[in-house]
Amino acid sequence: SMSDDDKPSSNSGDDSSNSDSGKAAGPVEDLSIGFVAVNLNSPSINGIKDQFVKAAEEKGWKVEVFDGQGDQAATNNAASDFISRGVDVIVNNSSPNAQMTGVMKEADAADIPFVSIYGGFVEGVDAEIGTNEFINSTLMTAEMANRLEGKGRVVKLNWTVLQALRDRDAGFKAVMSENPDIEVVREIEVKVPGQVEDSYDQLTNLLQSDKNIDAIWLGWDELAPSAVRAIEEAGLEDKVFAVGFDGNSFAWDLIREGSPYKMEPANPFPLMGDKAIETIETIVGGGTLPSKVVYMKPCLINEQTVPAEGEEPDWENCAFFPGEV
Amino acid sequence: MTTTQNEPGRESAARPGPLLRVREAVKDYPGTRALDHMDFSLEAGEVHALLGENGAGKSTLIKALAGAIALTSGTVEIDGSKVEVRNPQQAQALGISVVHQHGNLVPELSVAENVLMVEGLGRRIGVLVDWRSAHRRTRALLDRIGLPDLDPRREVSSLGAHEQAMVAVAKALASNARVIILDEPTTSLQPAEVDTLFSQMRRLAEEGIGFVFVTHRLNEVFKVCDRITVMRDGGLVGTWQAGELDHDSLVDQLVGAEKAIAHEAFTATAPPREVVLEARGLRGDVLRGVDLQARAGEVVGIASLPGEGAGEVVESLYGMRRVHGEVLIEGTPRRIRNPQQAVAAGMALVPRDRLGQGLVSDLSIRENATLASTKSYRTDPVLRLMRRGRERSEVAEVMAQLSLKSGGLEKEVRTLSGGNAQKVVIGRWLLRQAKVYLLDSPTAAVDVHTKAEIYGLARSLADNGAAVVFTSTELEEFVRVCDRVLVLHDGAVVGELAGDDITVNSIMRLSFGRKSV
Amino acid sequence: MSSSTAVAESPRATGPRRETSTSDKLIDVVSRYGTIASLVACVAIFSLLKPDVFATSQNFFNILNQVSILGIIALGLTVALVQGLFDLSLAGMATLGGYLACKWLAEGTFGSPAVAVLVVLALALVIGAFNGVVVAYGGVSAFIVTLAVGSILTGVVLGVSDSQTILSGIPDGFLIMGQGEIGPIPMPVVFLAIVAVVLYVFLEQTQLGRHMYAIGGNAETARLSGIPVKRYALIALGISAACAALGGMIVAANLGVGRPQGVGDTYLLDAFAAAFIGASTLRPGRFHILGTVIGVLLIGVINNGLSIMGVETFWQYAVRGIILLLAVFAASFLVMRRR
Amino acid sequence: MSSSTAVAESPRATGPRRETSTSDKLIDVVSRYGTIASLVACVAIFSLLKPDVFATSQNFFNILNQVSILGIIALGLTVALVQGLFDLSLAGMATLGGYLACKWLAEGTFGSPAVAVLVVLALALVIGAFNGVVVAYGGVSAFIVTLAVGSILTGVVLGVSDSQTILSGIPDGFLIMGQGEIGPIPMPVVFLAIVAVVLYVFLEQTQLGRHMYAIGGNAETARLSGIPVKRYALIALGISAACAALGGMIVAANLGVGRPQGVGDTYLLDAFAAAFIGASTLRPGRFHILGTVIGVLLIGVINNGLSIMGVETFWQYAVRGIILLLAVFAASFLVMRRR
Ligand SMILES: Nc1ncnc2c1ncn2[C@@H]1O[C@H](COP(=O)(O)OP(=O)(O)OP(=O)(O)O)[C@@H](O)[C@H]1O
Ligand SMILES: Nc1ncnc2c1ncn2[C@@H]1O[C@H](COP(=O)(O)OP(=O)(O)OP(=O)(O)O)[C@@H](O)[C@H]1O
Ligand SMILES: [Mg+2]
Ligand SMILES: [Mg+2]
Repeated sequence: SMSDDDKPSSNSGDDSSNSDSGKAAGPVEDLSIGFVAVNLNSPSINGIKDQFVKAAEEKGWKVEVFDGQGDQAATNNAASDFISRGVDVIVNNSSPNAQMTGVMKEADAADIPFVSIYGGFVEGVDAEIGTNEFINSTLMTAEMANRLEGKGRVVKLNWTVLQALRDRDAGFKAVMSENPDIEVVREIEVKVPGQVEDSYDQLTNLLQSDKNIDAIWLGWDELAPSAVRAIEEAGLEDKVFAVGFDGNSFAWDLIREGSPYKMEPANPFPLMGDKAIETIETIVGGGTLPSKVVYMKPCLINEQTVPAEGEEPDWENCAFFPGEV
Repeated sequence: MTTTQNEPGRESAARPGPLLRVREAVKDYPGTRALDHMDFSLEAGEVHALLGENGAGKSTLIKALAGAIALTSGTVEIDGSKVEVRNPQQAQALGISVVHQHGNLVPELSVAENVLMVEGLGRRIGVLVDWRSAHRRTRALLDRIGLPDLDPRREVSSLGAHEQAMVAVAKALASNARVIILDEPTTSLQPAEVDTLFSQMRRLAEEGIGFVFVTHRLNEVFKVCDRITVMRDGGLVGTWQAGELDHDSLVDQLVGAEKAIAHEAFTATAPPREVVLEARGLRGDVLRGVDLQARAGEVVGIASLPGEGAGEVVESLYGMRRVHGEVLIEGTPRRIRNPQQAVAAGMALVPRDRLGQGLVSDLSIRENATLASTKSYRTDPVLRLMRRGRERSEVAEVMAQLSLKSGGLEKEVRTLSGGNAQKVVIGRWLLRQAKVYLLDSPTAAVDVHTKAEIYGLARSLADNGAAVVFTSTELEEFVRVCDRVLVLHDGAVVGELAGDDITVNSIMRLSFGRKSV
Repeated sequence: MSSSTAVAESPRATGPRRETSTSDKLIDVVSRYGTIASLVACVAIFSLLKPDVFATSQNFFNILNQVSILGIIALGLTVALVQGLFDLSLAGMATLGGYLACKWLAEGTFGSPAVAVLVVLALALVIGAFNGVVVAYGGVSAFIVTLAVGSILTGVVLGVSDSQTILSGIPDGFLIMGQGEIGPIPMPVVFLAIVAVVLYVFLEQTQLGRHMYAIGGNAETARLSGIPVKRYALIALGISAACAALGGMIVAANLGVGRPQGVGDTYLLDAFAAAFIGASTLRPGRFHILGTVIGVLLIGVINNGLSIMGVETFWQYAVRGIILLLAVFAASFLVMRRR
Repeated sequence: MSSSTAVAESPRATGPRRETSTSDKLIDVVSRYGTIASLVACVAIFSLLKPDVFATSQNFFNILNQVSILGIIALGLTVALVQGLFDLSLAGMATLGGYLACKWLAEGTFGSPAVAVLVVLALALVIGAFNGVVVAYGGVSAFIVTLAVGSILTGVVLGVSDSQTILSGIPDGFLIMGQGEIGPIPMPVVFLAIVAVVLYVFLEQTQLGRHMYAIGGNAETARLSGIPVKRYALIALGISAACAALGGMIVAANLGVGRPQGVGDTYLLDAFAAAFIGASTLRPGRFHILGTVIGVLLIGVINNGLSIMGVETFWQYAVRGIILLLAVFAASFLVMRRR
């Protein structure tokens, strides 16, 4: 209740300045942190964990990590367990917060702050460090529309079961509704698990019957290699391009190679761990956050901005969107 | 490993030793000693009967010789020198070939593949199977055992039980064995097939092959065997030249001094009562209009050549086979389209294929015995909890009545010998108190003593008011047990025999379709 | 019965049948209790390594809580496996169950959570029985039937939900199923205990259970003994489906959301693993409730222990596989030796 | 296992003129060809609905291409299933195979793609044989062994890769395995054809293959006949693993990425489905190569057809399940009737 600004959509997406704009707090020592992740197999989620653990241990904090290996119920139970063992802070790494409301209640009752990283804001979290996927998608989709010069035929592939992907979907729809000359030929809900193969098969089948496609919009960049391959196989690499989201390095490889996968906003996952530490310090130290939602600014990765192989973008200074700065 | 004792052998010491010799064989199973210092020897060129009651240890000895199980202790010698038979491959390398009591064939494979399983199918172009030569060799072997018309390409599962038995024999003959061991090969064979088998055995024995032959049909022993070894309780009773014993003295050796076998017939002493089972116009893919009646107090035999009706009548009555016609139990027409309805109508089946159809080998004796009457042991129709105490005491009672030999009623049925397993099946229906008993070759693989018990049982079932339908592959049994015999030929009743008219000869003639007896 | 596809896989592996003349009793004990010994060993090792965290009564309930959903699903599956029926529809069934309960309660279709739960369970029984009908009367192998039905269920729940997770409007009366406690015991554990006891009594002490084991052992013998064999496929797959749906509802109640995707898949292979581990325990070669409970606990202890130790994820997979292998090996190796 | 059937069936050889009724013959034909008929029906329906897209030679190769990886994995699995061995490690094996080939080639560990492929295949054979050793000599059920080994492999590849996908540095010589063409025929289809032919000949025309069927039919009989039964578990699971690894490499070559997770899982259940569908075809009750090919095609045609029709995803799941059910039902229902 330190902030009156609880609605993620009302945030403009760039309020994660490098300096802490909230009321400063003194240094905090000897914290014990229960850190839960639903699945650490994902490199970005694992990267957040590594960052967080490293930064926390530098501060002398004790972090216990739990990996649910895909089992949300087990993850929640582990969090509850941390709470009853009396850790000082619970950190949720990338599980949908909406599925952890029970844990939040317990944390609240035990007066333990619940901080989440990339979990999507819901009532009950004390701080959410994330990105505004709706805004990201709006900007990204608008950029795609620019590239199409306002007209063309587009295919969308997404999996709307996940909240972040739903937000991106909403961004896509919002932009499309303003571009009447862009036709959404087909909205494909990919099958998960098996998304990589399914997206490849579905796109191949589609491009086989309809060569007159201009762009492919992907809900996340894991599908990028499939899309590229399907486009190339249909012989449309000079005509069709694809866009996506997230910031996996293999997607940057594709962009760098000049493949039909052209651009994506990359979320600054490596910064989120540090940001979470900072936020925890503020909360535990009795400071106030300007907002319970700390949105991190992504970087636009395209042929011009793509970092060299093995390197990271300049998260602090990159431009998100050419027209933005 | 026990040290080989220097016992005075019956064999002359001049030769290196007998073809095969087992000394001091011991085999322990948890709770059972299946072989107890058993000695046995086999000469080249002889047919040697290995006899004993159910559970005496015959199959166990054979399995040890086949490398299927390992002896706890004891030695095996071939030509006087000690050998190891640790697995079937070693047994084969030593020239030992076995027809086991069960499971000699893979039903999913063709006749040729089964027959040549040990020897190999033969190859061409390096790796590919040479089917043509495989089929040729199989055909030659089938020829020898009197199945010249059997197509080697046919799947074994499509064969009748007797054909399967012969194929198993062909498989044993296929290898270049010096010792051929046949564990109850004749159980499901017809007399003519038994004769073919015997002539082959004699022929090969003359070539110097030694045969070990296990059977419960004592007449076969005197037909084909040179020597006889009798086992009891896992140990040796004695070995004789065939001529030294006659039927009665052999039986005495088999069952021991204390038990006496009744030689009387088991036919009815009182006239039959009301009709319990009536079938009218049974008609199906084999049966061509069979009528049948069985009265309380009566044992009715049904005889035919295999596949010509006897087994099919039993299966039809029990709802295992789709037929047209009417079945009445105690005068009431019953719709019997499946075994469940048959059981509900008061019928009981003792099937020919004991392991495949009669028992659940992984369940205990108790659970097998009460399988058809679980209803009478449950507490109520809703919770249906089983009253184990009552189960235990009633099963114990029935099994005592059947003098079952087992390591306890909670032991898995799998550990029982053939005859004892059969008693469990019969016990199941005693517990159910069925009205009509369909005994389909109930004495197959059963020892002479138990056979008599089963005859007695069939009789007492009838005396207690049940109707008993009986089939067998041993025609003498009809003579001993049945009050009436229906003989079928090509799916139709060709004659009915009663009383003194029931003879092996008359049954045989009728079943070959010769109406005039 | 279903000669159509004889599922040759049985928990009793066809292996060597040799006898060593060592003490039969000892071997018997080791083979029966090998899996349990492994479980005890795991507990001991983790307790030594992390005494303050692992070996606490709280962590005890925590482990139970973590395995309870897997346990409920695996126990239901055990009933199907007793009859040799593989049930792959339980993943879809769990997802459907959890989702529907949330949907109906959020939309007010049913006022009372208890009613909603019962309706979902009834629906699951019907779907499971449908599986059974196709298996028994259609003669299709359970493997493929339940795979197909699982695919249908997955499609149905995605269609019904429009891929939307239900986040709000789920009454507390329902959430209590997953989040409540009775004394120190979390509700999911209570459900697990109830399911375990009920199914134990069912399989071991009732006529129906007896018949199921008979059918699993030799369906033809059971049929010829007058048991209505086909009907039992309906019962077994019905029970399996109902347990899966119950598990799915407890997940939903635990998380407080109705997810339209992926709920059950998490548990599918582990449920089979638990049942197969169980079949190497106490009564080698037979699927049974107590064994499955031990299998579930073994999996739960391994998962909990490894994650408490903070072992890297990839190590968790690897070590988990190794422990499983050792545990079952300990049990089975000696069983094989005995024969 | 099914000696029970043998007795109930009437012997045809000895009985005099017992003509098979025409209805019996018809049922026989329908049950054998039911699945094939369903496949033909699917093709016909999709061709009618989308003649310009579905019924083209391009789409024909497209379907083959799309099923080829599933096909290769399912064919290897078929060999294991012939012996009654469930191989669940193939998911992890496929992932590992694809990943390692990419890694070694990208890092230049092996200069030649052919060498890398062969090394991966050899490694897969070893791992599969290890599965076999534990199954045969340890007496553990294949289900649980391969599940555990699958978990280990999953962990290993995650550890080796640090969860990072490999995209660059993979040589074209390797990519050709997935992207090349011979004439109009895509390379994956060529691999599928080779694997199918080789395994067909292996199972049907060699002594080893026939022994495998003997072991699958009755392992004890096979053992008593002197077949070294245990060794065959190594061979079967080795082949299954090698095919999975080959499939995984073709996936990697096809998309040009070495993914450290989820590659094989996509195919696991479908591979089983294909093999089980196959076991209801032509030779009901047996797993065999031709049947699996038909199963794979059926799955491929359904997936392709539904996707070409632009059917909603949730409908794709549901309709796919229904078609599978109908296809297998058509085959099996009549088999049951006959008995
Ligand atoms: N696997 C086993 N486990 C425990 N006991 C066994 C096992 N196999 C056999 N037995 C026991 O060993 C004894 C000998 O059995 P065996 O099969 O050798 O008898 P048999 O003489 O062949 O009898 P039959 O004439 O009935 O075939 C029996 O008491 C039997 O119960
Ligand atoms: N132990 C028994 N002895 C004699 N008759 C029995 C016995 N058990 C059952 N019956 C009779 O057989 C018929 C059918 O029995 P069955 O075992 O099929 O019953 P069920 O189907 O188990 O019973 P329910 O329909 O109550 O579940 C009934 O008429 C019953 O009375
Ligand atoms: Mg015997
Ligand atoms: Mg009833």
